[in-house]
Amino acid sequence: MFENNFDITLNGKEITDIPEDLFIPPDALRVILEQFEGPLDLLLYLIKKQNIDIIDIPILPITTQYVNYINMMQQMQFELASDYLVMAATLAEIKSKMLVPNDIEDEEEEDPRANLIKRLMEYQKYKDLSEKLDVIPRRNRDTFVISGIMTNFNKTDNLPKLKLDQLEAAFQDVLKRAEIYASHTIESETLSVRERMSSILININKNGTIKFTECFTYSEGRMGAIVTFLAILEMVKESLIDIIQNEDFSIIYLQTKTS
Amino acid sequence: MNKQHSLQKIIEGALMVSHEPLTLQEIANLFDDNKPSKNEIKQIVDKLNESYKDNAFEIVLVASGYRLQVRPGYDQWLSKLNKQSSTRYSKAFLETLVIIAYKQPVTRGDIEDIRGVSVNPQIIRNMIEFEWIKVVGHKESPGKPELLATTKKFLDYFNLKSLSDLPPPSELNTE
Amino acid sequence: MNKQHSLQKIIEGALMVSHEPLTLQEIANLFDDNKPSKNEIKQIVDKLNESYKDNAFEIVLVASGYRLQVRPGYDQWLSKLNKQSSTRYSKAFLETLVIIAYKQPVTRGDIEDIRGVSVNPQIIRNMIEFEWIKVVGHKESPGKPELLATTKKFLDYFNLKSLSDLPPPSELNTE
Repeated sequence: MFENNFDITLNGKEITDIPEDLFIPPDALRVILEQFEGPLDLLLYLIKKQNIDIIDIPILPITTQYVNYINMMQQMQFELASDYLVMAATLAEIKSKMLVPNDIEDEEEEDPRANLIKRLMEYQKYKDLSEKLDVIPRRNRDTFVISGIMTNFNKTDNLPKLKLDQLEAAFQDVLKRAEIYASHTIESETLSVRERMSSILININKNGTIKFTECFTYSEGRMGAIVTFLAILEMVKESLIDIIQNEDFSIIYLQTKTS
Repeated sequence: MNKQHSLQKIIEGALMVSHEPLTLQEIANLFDDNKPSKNEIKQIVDKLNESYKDNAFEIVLVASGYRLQVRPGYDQWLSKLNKQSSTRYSKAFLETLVIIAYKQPVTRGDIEDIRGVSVNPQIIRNMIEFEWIKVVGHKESPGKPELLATTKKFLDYFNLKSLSDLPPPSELNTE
Repeated sequence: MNKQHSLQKIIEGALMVSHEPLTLQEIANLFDDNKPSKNEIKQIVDKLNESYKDNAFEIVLVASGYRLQVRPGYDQWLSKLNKQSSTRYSKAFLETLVIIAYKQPVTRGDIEDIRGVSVNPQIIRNMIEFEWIKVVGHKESPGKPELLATTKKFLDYFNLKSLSDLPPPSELNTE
């Protein structure tokens, strides 16, 4: 599917000169580019596209094509890994070596492409292997392991001991890594909101639908009511539950979210 | 293989691999077309159980459905299995646990977002098996991911009265 | 119930409840006295497998031992159970994994050389957390980079007994 008339505008500029040997419309290109695993993958794609043997890659056209792709990527402000640029430089170097007549040297000099060809073949090998690995039977996709239940068997007795401070330390690690709470700290109140969310969810799950008023316990006082209310609001916000009221001033129900 | 035969094997396989007891409805839902009736499934379960009379396991009906379990009387030998090999929990286990405790109810995806790595399903299974966490619902988003929350047993284990007794994160930062 | 009979049932029960594959040694260790020999256990496993010929499951030998699993061909129905987090892996993940599997022990640098792009640290962390790979040492070169290798769990996951069961690389030139 090759179209000659492109009418593409990018960042307000019309793109008119599409490289001739680029047989993919640029809008499709972006999708394709995202699938490349790196410069070697892209090169292998270009080589395959032209039905060329890796052993004998015509460095000139391939380099031109590769550079064209890179330029396209940059024009499209595609986030380009530096590895792609390094490869462009490598290709340019090989190209220039190929252009310089090597009659100065007496002994036969190594083909400047040799190293690149070796790398491409090596990468191709693992690419093929990864496709093979992907199809061999694996757990939970092709085979399912049986793990029955034992009754009258208290597994908890066998648990290694865990102290609260270990939990604290683990949480600290999580915080450090994710810095999710960097800007705002969770106060104990929020915590009990989350706890209340869990308990209301359990209740809804058990009973299907519950009355709004059933979520509140008078003995908990004003604070408890606020926590419950916040929990309900949060669950609505997180699309965990639906609030239903059939008519004004009628009973409000909470139920599991339906799509 | 006749229809009955393969139906029986599929149901057997399902009961074997499911982590949770399966209701008749859930078993019927495994089939896209030619859904067996609940009565049909019941009969197959009975047939399976009969065929297991010389086996160490059986299908039992518990509150939330049918489940395959080892017959009573084997704990003398089998209690040696599934012990945590080490006496310590992995970092992944602890971090996953605290995220569930502090951010509950959470989905695996939420945990993955925070930790930056995929959640090892075995870890979640272990926690559910210890009854430290449980599935409290499903989030209304693609794939209907399970919402996980901690249980009373978790609090009991750490001698906490409620989740608000957990060390507040703000204190942790200043430590 | 004769001795042989109950031995067989205990082994069946053990394979059924164990979360991990069991080695012959681990099976023998279930018994305090009258430990069966490894040969005896092997025979019992064979006998069990024969008795399962009409069932949906079988005992298979993977890298870390014997495990009970549903025969292949049931994924159409059973994949609906247990809502496993995605069993699809990215190209980058698979490529990194095969390089570690086939070239082990390797450093991240080795992987980068082959793939031509830097290794996503998250992918490595993920694999370590799944216990599919581990650090087996450090290379005696600047920065003492970690040497990565696959584990038995990796083989177990792909139903392989040993690394030599991995698909052989095809000869590029002859293709």
